[in-house]
Amino acid sequence: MTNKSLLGVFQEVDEAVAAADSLKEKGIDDFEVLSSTPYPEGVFGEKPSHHKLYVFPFIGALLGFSVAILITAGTQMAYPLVTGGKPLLALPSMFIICYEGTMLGAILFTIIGVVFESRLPRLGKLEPYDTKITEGYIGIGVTVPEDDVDKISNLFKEANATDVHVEAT
Amino acid sequence: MVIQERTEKKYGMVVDIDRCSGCQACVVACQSENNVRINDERDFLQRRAVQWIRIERYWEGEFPNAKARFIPMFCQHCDDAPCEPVCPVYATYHNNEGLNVQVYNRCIGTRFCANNDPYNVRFFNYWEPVWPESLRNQLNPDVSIRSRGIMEKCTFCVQRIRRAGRDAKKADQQLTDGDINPACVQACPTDALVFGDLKDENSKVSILKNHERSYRVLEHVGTSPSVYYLKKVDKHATEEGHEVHD
Amino acid sequence: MTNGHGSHHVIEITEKPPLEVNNELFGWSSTLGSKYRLAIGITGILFLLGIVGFIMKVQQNGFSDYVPWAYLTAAFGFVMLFAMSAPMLAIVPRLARGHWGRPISRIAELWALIGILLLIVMIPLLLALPEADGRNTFWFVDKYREGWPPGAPHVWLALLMVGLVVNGIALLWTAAIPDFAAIRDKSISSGKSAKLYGKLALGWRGTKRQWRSLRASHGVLGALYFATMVWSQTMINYDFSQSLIPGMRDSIFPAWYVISGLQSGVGLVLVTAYIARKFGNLQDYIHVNQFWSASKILLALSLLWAYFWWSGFIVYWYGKTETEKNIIDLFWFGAYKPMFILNMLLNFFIPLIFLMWNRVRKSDWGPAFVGFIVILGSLVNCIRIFTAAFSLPDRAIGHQLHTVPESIMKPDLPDVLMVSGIISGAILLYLIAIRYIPIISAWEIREGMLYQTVRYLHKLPLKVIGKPD
Amino acid sequence: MQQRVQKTEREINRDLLRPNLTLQLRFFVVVGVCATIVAMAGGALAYAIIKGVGVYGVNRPVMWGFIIVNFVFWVGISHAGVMLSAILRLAQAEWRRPATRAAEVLTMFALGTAALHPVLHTGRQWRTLYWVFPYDFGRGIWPDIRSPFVWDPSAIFTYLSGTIMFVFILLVPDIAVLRDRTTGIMHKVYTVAALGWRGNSKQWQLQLLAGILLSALILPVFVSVHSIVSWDFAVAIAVEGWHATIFAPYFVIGAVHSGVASVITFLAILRWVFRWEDYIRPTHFDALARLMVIVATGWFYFLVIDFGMGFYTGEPGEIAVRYAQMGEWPGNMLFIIFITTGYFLPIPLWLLKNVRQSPMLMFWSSLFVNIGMWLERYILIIPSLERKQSLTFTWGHYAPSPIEVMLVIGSFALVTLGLVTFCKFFPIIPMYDVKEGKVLEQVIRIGKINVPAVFREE
Repeated sequence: MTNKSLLGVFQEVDEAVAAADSLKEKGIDDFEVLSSTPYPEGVFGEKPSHHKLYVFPFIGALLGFSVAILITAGTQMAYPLVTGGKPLLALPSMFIICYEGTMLGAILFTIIGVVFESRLPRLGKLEPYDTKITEGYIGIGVTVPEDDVDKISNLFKEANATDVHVEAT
Repeated sequence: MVIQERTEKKYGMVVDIDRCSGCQACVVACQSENNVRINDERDFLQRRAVQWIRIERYWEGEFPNAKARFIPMFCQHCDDAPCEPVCPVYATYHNNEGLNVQVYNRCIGTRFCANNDPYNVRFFNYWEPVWPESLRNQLNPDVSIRSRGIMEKCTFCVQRIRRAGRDAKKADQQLTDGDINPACVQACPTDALVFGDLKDENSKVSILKNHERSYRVLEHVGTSPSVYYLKKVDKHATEEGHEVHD
Repeated sequence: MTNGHGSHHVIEITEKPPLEVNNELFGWSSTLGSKYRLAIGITGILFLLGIVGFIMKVQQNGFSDYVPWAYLTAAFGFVMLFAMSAPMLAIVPRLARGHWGRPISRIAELWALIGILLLIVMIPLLLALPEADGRNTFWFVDKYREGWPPGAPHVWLALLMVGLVVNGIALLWTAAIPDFAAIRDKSISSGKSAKLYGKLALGWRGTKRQWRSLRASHGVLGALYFATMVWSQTMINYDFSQSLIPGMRDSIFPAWYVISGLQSGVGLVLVTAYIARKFGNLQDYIHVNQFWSASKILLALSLLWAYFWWSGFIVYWYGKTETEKNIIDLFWFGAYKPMFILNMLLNFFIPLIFLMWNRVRKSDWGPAFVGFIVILGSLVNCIRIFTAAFSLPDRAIGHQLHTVPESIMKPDLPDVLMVSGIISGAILLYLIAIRYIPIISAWEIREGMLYQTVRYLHKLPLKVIGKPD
Repeated sequence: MQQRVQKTEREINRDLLRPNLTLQLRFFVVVGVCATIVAMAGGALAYAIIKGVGVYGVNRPVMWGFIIVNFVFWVGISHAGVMLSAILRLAQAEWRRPATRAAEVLTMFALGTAALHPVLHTGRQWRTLYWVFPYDFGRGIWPDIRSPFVWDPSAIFTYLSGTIMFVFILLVPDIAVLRDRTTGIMHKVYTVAALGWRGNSKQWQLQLLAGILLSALILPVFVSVHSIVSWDFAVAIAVEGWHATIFAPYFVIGAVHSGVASVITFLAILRWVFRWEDYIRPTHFDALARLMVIVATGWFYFLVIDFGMGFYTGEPGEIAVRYAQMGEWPGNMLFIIFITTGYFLPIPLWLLKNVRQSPMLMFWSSLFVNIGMWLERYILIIPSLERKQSLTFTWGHYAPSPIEVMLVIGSFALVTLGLVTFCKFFPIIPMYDVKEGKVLEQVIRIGKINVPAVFREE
């Protein structure tokens, strides 16, 4: 039996919260909340989501630093020229460039991390989705077996959803 | 590593201020030897004249008993040259003969070296150099002509140093003191300029540089130049105008 | 979600009837037990020993030469750094209208009292400090005009310090007036002390106009104090360190010195707050939030400390004049190298490594520990820069520094006694002060309670903060 | 925060997307004007490349002129963005919300423009590639990493790319809003740009977290960039006026000074052009002005120390430089204008509440600050070169050439062009940030008054 994903669209936050509650009563607690405003996590009583974003900057920093070391040391050793009585492998100068390299790596990987962890880019279709969401409506999405669809959509209707979308997964 | 690369030779010069009469012969000689561009009136008005060696003239005392003091100023080929490390493309660096050399092809003209040169002896080609037809054949074939947009400066007539080296090798004999003479030294009528290797103790420069009158210009800037100056002998000389750094 | 670190934790805010707050805080000093008396005893003895050490020093070598007074100068600089910078944590939150500063503002301001001790310690130093003329000083003596300004640096330095101390005490006092009034009015305070507090409270009645002028005075005195503090730290750095080194021209040195002062000041407040919270049972007033917010400032200052040092170093390393090479040897990579490395650890690496983590910042022990480390660091700092500056062999006035000492200046017994004496004297003064001045300003807590509460955003309990204009 | 305005998300979308969804004539007018000026500057540049940099006013010893001054100025402006959006985001300041993106975008374009200047300034602009990138394995020409001119590109590249990514990642949710409002070709573009953003709670959590994390990461870069620019001057032992250790923090805080001022100018213009009185409110200007008073005073402290140090040493060379900066024509005139417009005029004004709260006055005073700060860079850089060392024989002076002036004007036009174009295609006020602010708004009732309050995560 196939699964279907539903999306109930609510005008008011309270309605959405109510719908979420009754979903929980039904024993369904992994539903996703779509909104165009960052509500503090837990406002809808949804499950706290987990991510590994903090790992990324450190990996990036490490990579950036090593690349910078390679470039700075490499260019000085590849063609050793004395300038101004400064030592070959002038550490303070190398430090500055390595610092920039490290930060660049960290920033780059943070961006990658954010995109990756929030499962973007989503190239396929957005559905279940509703453009009303970016107008301030709240969407509550669940994925349920085919024959629960009516039950859930009624549940949404009772919580006076303005719309209920049903999509095949 | 740095040290052993510098151990071969260390060319330097001694300038006896007491002998200098400010006749500018060295300037002209340098001009023609090194294909230095012709400075016309506009260049001087724009403060863009190129003179690898110049005679700086300072007035001392008040009229009527005012004295003119001359000091020939040219690249001091410093060991810790401030102009070298600021170049982003290694266009100027220190070679193993103690020369501060300029690589024209690398230079991109950031002019940072000129800013960081305390003696103002680096010259930038703001315009394409032009010579009147009559002077074309006067150009020195041993010296490349610098196009616009790059730095140039005194090289201690590196072409002469090279040639002397080649000749010595051909005749397989050692270079002796006095074999090499930059154009300015050659032209100086009063022998105020002496050139040689500071590394060998018996060379003329090495002896003169330890003279009691010997000093180096702007030493407090920490550049440790290879050019030594000998003070003027003048019982009327005042300390005015000379900075006292201890 | 703005700090992005999970929303599931207890929300601490003070919610008590105002009267209870008053009773608890004004009665607090009488609850101080044997530990308090012990602390008083120890610091008292050490302080007396310090005085003994001072007398010995005067016997050994008078004020003719300034070199023997290097360690006293270091101790003076150290105490001044942390004590006089501490009120910053009372001033900044007030100016930024942050409620988090309320519980620790008095803790911070009380340290301004140490200024009195500093003024006394300063007298011998000024006696030993050589005349300004003939050497570079920021007072421009005899350089452009003969003997102008007169009496520099001694007179002007003294005036600056007096101004700073007066300003600090005024700040503490004005901020405490409503509390003094409340204590005055408390029936339990017996006749005599009631009279005393009555005098201190200046007949405060709490009218609208009085409150308004109180606010205004906070703003003005706070800003003024901050400016004076920064400038006097700068001048201390010039007159006791930089101007004693021929040819030294390090314009970031004083700024860096001020930063390390602010750093140890914040550290000090954190440590004090921790002790008050743990041993004084003030958990209901001083929450983790205070440590969390202050630790961010501490982290920022630690980063600045390293950055300021670096931007001084890179210029010297690149410049390569004789003086610059020698100063690099003198302060950083010569005889004082071990001390400097210790500095780097205490003032930069350890704070960075610990405070990087929100879990550490969000605790009371973490910031307090780092605060203590930072204070240690600034002690090493002061000993390093002042003894180094004092120990130069060539006093010759010149444009260049030619020789640097081979070894660091060793302290003798009087030095040790004096250093420990001054530090413990400062602590002693503070301990005595909290006996009479409530360590937490009750009126600020009461005011804070008006603007802070907990509400539900749908399913999520969150703290609500009022921002009055 | 007084004069709060209650608005539904639909209304917020409508107001803030107006410039993006509707087509106005004035957009084309502004773009036309700016493009013309940029084209003229391009012509001037072409002339400089063909004839040689002799067409600039630079000479010996003043080898660096207007272009470098302008470079430092624009790098300074570019420090507004991160300063505001990062520090205020970390400090959870509510009033940051409408200002952040404007500041970041200003950073983006100012820095991009600044990065052009060193290239325009070199003698052989067509050979500058191996200055920055170590690619020439054939001839083995490498950048000399000991040169501050190599530190510069590394820092600017890091900062520029970091800022662009920062702006983009924080733009995604708002692009999604545009995606749902547009049709046709723009719809396709926005659909790609929005990366399929749906706005579920995890995405939002990461979005906010990214804001914090990137702020914390970009702050150290932002400090390093202007420090390194300052080291271009400070390491120069030969120029007495430059060789000061204070330069790094002095430049950085000066940059913040001019940068935040330019953000105020920008916000005032936005408020006036797009009628966004409900979003960019007097209270925001008030808060910015308070910030400016503190920043400016800190900057003034550094200024005093820097100039004081010059007199402190008493070296004749130093004194000569200071005299050229403050004593003799034109230095004295410029210095007076600089110190008045940069500090003594605006700061006292900003101590008055009703000045702080009037967008018009804030616009003008912030403009003054930037005039002053441009002159500051001139005063720091040029006179020091004119009085380079104690060899008085070579002392000179500098006057800009028309070409240089044209390039400076062109740089302003270029930045304006960039900002206008951005405002046309993307919301310049971060919509979700404003919406979040509305969600977190609360009121605490004390006696008879309502104190505005906010939900605060701790």
